Amino acid sequence: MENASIAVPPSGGGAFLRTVDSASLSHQLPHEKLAWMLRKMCETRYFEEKAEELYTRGLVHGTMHLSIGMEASPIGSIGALEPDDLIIHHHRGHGHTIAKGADIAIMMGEFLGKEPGYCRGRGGSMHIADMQGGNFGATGIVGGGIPIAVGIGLALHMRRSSQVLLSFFGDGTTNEGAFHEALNLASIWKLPIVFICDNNKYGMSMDVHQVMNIEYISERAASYGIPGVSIDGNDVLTVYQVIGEAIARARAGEGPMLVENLTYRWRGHSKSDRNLYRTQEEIAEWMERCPIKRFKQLLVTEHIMDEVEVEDIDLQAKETIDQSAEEAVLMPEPSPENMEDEVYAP
Amino acid sequence: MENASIAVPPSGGGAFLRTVDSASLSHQLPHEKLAWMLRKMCETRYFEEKAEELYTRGLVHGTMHLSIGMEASPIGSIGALEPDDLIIHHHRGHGHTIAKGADIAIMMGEFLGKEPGYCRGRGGSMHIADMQGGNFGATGIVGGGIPIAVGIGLALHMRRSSQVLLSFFGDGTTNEGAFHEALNLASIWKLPIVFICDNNKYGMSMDVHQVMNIEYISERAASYGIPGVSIDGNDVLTVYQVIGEAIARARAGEGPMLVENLTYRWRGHSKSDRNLYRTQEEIAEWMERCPIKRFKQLLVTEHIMDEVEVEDIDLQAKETIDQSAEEAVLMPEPSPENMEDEVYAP
Amino acid sequence: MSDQKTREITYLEAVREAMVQEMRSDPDVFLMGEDIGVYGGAFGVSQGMLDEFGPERIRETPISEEAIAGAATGAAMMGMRPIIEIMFMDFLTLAMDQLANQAAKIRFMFGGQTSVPLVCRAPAGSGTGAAAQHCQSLEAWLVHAPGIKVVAPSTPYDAKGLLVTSIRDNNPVFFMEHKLLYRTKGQVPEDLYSIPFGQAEVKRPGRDLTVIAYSNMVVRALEAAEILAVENIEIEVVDLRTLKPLDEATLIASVCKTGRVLIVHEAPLTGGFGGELAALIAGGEAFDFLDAPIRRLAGLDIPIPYNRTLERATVPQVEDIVAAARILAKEGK
Amino acid sequence: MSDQKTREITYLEAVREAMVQEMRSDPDVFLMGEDIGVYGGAFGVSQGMLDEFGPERIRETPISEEAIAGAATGAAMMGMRPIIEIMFMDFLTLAMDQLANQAAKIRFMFGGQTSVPLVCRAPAGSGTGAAAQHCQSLEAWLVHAPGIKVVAPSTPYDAKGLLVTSIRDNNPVFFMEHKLLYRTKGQVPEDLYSIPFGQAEVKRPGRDLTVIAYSNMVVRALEAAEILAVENIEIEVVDLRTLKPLDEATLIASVCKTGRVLIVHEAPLTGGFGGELAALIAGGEAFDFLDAPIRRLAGLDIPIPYNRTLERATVPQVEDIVAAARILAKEGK
Ligand SMILES: Cc1ncc(C[n+]2csc(CCOP(=O)(O)OP(=O)(O)O)c2C)c(N)n1
Ligand SMILES: Cc1ncc(C[n+]2csc(CCOP(=O)(O)OP(=O)(O)O)c2C)c(N)n1
Ligand SMILES: [Mg+2]
Ligand SMILES: [Mg+2]
Repeated sequence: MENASIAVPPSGGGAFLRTVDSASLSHQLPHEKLAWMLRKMCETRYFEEKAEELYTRGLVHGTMHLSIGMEASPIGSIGALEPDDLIIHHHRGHGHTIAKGADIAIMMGEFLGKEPGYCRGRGGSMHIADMQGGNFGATGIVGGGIPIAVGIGLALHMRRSSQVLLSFFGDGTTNEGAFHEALNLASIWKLPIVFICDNNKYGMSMDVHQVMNIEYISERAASYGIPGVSIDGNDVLTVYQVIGEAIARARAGEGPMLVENLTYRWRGHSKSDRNLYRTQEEIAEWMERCPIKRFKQLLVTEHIMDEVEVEDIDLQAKETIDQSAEEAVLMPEPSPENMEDEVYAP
Repeated sequence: MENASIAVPPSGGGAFLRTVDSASLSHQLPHEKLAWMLRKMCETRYFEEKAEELYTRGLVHGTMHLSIGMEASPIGSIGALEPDDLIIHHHRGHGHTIAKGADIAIMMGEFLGKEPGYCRGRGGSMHIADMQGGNFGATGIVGGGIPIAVGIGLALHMRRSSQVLLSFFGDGTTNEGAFHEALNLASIWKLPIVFICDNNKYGMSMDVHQVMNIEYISERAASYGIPGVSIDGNDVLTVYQVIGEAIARARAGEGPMLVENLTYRWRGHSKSDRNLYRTQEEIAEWMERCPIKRFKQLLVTEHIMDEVEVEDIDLQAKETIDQSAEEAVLMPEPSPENMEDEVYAP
Repeated sequence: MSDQKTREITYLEAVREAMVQEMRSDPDVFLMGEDIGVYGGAFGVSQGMLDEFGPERIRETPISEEAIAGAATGAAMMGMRPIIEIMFMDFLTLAMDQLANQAAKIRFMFGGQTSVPLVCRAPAGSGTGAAAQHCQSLEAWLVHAPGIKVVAPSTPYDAKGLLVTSIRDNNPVFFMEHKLLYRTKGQVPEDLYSIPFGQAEVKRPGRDLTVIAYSNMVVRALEAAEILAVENIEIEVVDLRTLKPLDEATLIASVCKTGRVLIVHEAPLTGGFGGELAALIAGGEAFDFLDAPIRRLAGLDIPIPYNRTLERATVPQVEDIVAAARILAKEGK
Repeated sequence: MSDQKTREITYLEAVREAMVQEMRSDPDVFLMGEDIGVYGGAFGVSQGMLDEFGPERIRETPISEEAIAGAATGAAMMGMRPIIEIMFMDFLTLAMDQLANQAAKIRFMFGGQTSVPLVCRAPAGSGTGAAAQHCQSLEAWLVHAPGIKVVAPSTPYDAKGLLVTSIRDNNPVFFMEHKLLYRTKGQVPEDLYSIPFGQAEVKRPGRDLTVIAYSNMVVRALEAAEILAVENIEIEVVDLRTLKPLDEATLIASVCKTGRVLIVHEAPLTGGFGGELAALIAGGEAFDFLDAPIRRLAGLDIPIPYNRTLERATVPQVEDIVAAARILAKEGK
């Protein structure tokens, strides 16, 4: 099938980089799909800006990891799924959760540690899961979710399901043993999983090229005999297209694939980050490549939407977030009674 | 430098396989080197046959892993080292220990759990180390020695030593996370280590191609940006030559490399193995490729030695083993007094 | 307990039978691990299972303990009931993130949205000359990982019944099998039956002191009891069977009755599960009934040595239990 | 103890100072871990060290805990003295093979041919809203791994002196740093000094009952002592400082003196180090001096929840210690 071509890196430099003509793709997709992508990207952005604000106002006890600037990867990827497909992700997972259809007030409630939150305030930002929505949640252990992904994929496979799982993780994560063991297992069992590396150029502070001797993380796919490809992770339609192909491949029973979405995080790793490991210029440069701005421009340039429609979607997203935050702030706190009874399932 | 060519797999099939003209190489090497290799291979073979015999006679309490049929890999590899270079190996490590110059009686003593044994009877077959001889020993945890190798290499590097370390492990081991993490680390730090995979076609019972989707394990080197190559691991001179090049590379500060020595174990994984996972034909076929027989033939065909000299070396090896075993059987048992005082260094 | 036909089988066969019968009746149950197919597992526990269930459900893996445990966790979240075999308990060190940080915590951390019904089986213990990295008893780590249950049967009957319960339990269960128990024999019903968690069993009643044990140390305690009986010292042997949940009532009742307690385990003394047991006794109602200090007999605080004599000296033997019980029986305030 | 100039610094600074001064005096000492360079470590412990020592000795690593621990083990066998920082104690789960199966055992298993002088530092404990996978206190696992020493200082002074000893020790040492202690302050000598292992310290003498604690719980116990003193309950606070080796003599002496003991730790109760302590007391000479059952106050047997109120309710707070001590002071046979 056509997607197999992804596997073979063209000879010469930039071997693993795949490009997509997003302009023409934008004309092939339904309007509502494009609107959905824009809305989810904006919601993610506003969610995280709101999170920052609440944090600054002292309403948050705990840590958080913001993905501002990286929204195209989760939204483009999850946009390519069918509704009953599944995802599992990681500590920087707000975008994934929103894209998978989480109720944002409930999500915000979890962020604030409230009882009606997705995890009843037990999980917090780093562990939001929405099992009913097919979102197997975030792990705080770097790499810890990838072997779990294998198990989910295995269950799909054993039950002859047509569902597909997306497993998200970061660049730094690919140096964990868990990554290696899991991708190997998924490969030999031909599981319906797409492994998606959100490469935002840094672990916490370590430049990806400081911690590995290769140009693209997708090169590592070769160790498992699966296709690997790297793409512009700030272009939501490129992500949508390439992940879509990988999903089709997985659904057809051809096994997993590794896709590297090249992107960048604008904010520090977490709140304690003083950004000493990178330059302001670099940050500014990447802010120029803002995935939301780019997508808006594309939609307008290609006459898919006019500016009014675009800004309307943006505004609606902002309102959704503001409203959800208001709701969430008012939600009740959990009670510490009988917590020991919650640990084990009956 | 020339060795770098190892890194680049020639295009086409069998991409990672490198061959060596051992016949002509045999004329370039000193006679005593060749004699040493033959002697060490024979000693290894007889050591393990003796080990089996002692086991069968009920003199061994414990487990053992025999490398009969695989002798070319440790002997050829370690033969390419300078005396003060280092090795670290694994559960199937008798050949490595003998090649690194162990006193065979003391080694046999350890196998029998005797006080004068290398580990005072605490370690046994699976944990023989000879620290004074530059042999950092065997771990029983599959993959457990590879991260330790990184630390040894790191110390060499930090001390600007010219020593090199060989880190040995099996095919099945390369599916452990430890392999992945360690090779990546050794690569980014350019450590003076040669990683040697003794690929004997099986883990315990799992065929290497059942547990990974690639043809050669050396392909995995690409994930770490280091050279990888696969060779005929039953030809001691091929091993000697290629590992020698990798050692030179490492000593020159060019970093680690992964070499896969393709070989086969004749015996079961350990004593409980009923050999159900492979055919008698396969075993017979590989017995034809006996590394000792092949080397003897080469030496005679190339007129390096006559048959008398060859068989003399063989006989001496047998005598060494027989004598060592006799000594070892008579060695005193350790006493269980005060074992708790041995755990911590003063 | 089933009143069906029973026959004598080994502990190993009992473990296998529980898996086989559960796999027959529940298609979600499957076994995963290294060399469990044609090889039948390192100790032969799964021998023959590949023939009946095929490679889908007797799922062999590469040597990747972390991924095995993770795969079980993910499959369990999907409603499957994976059993994983970790070849030696020592290799749990490689799977602890998945077991203790993921499987154990996911339910609570996700606010009860899901559960993780997996069983992790592993052979533990010394006595086979396998040395420091193949002989450990790490149950204390698992007991200290909230979210995991820990089971350690000592007889074929208990092994079958408790493994069935483990498989049906909706939580991660660690099922500890002692290597030396594999060949021990006992009467086991042919039919499926289950033994509830949290029920210790008094394997031998006695008057003079209580020995609390589990796994292989129960066997040794019962042998010691025979010897001591000749000397007119009657020890009561309480087999915990499940360490978590723990049947405090039974052990406290026994201690209250005898007034003396000897806790026995193979794992190293320091930080072992015996500490927890001693603390429970010393902190509860039994305290007032104690006629002598609480005694522990456990493995030395050393790695297990290879040499047979050293290995034997490292963990409690029958004669050590006899000796400790003799002294304790005479001790008193 | 040094009688040189002292000044008030934080616990975090004390940890850093010990490393810096040892690195200045011993070229074999180096620090290895994730984000310890320009970032200064997740908690800022190594801030500025890169400037002084450069990237060779402030050696940043990929996110590879198993390899970090292994690299330290190998380097230590070569005679280096690596210190590794594991970013959160929870991530020890990924390094346990290297720590417990390799580093801890190699000396014994190789018959004394080598030793493994490494230090593994890690921040432990809850109180920062970091939830289930970033808040654990896993010292009980390490205490149960023969070959490892375990250190858990509660003050800046102890932190510096014990870290120096840890670095100079010829064995693998786990050095536990509680996140909430990092910003606490205390008088610390400028010069290098060391505190021997195995010496508990009575941080506050008292008549009515003994509280045994370590790490952050010492701070809470001392606060509780102030409150209780007002009610004329005088508690003696014994700070273990090192869990392995353990200063049994000091704690037994204190228990014999007061006749009542409350053991406090943050880790979950079941299988925690408190069990070991209780067992030692209940099995030794102090048994006869006990006027009340041995009490433990510890974390709930649950993963640490995110929400602040729940998190607080999960581990012992000052008021919990006060309440437990109040009851215990009146309990008695
Ligand atoms: C096992 C483990 N090691 C270290 C950490 C601390 N940590 C949290 S996120 C992070 C960086 C992860 O980098 P990457 O995979 O690139 O994801 P990103 O944060 O950039 O999204 C680190 C080191 C952790 N949570 N878990
Ligand atoms: C972590 C771990 N997992 C499993 C085992 C059990 N085991 C011992 S050797 C072995 C096979 C290893 O295969 P390979 O790496 O190819 O080496 P070989 O035995 O073939 O020399 C296995 C599974 C172990 N010792 N350690
Ligand atoms: Mg990143
Ligand atoms: Mg092999």
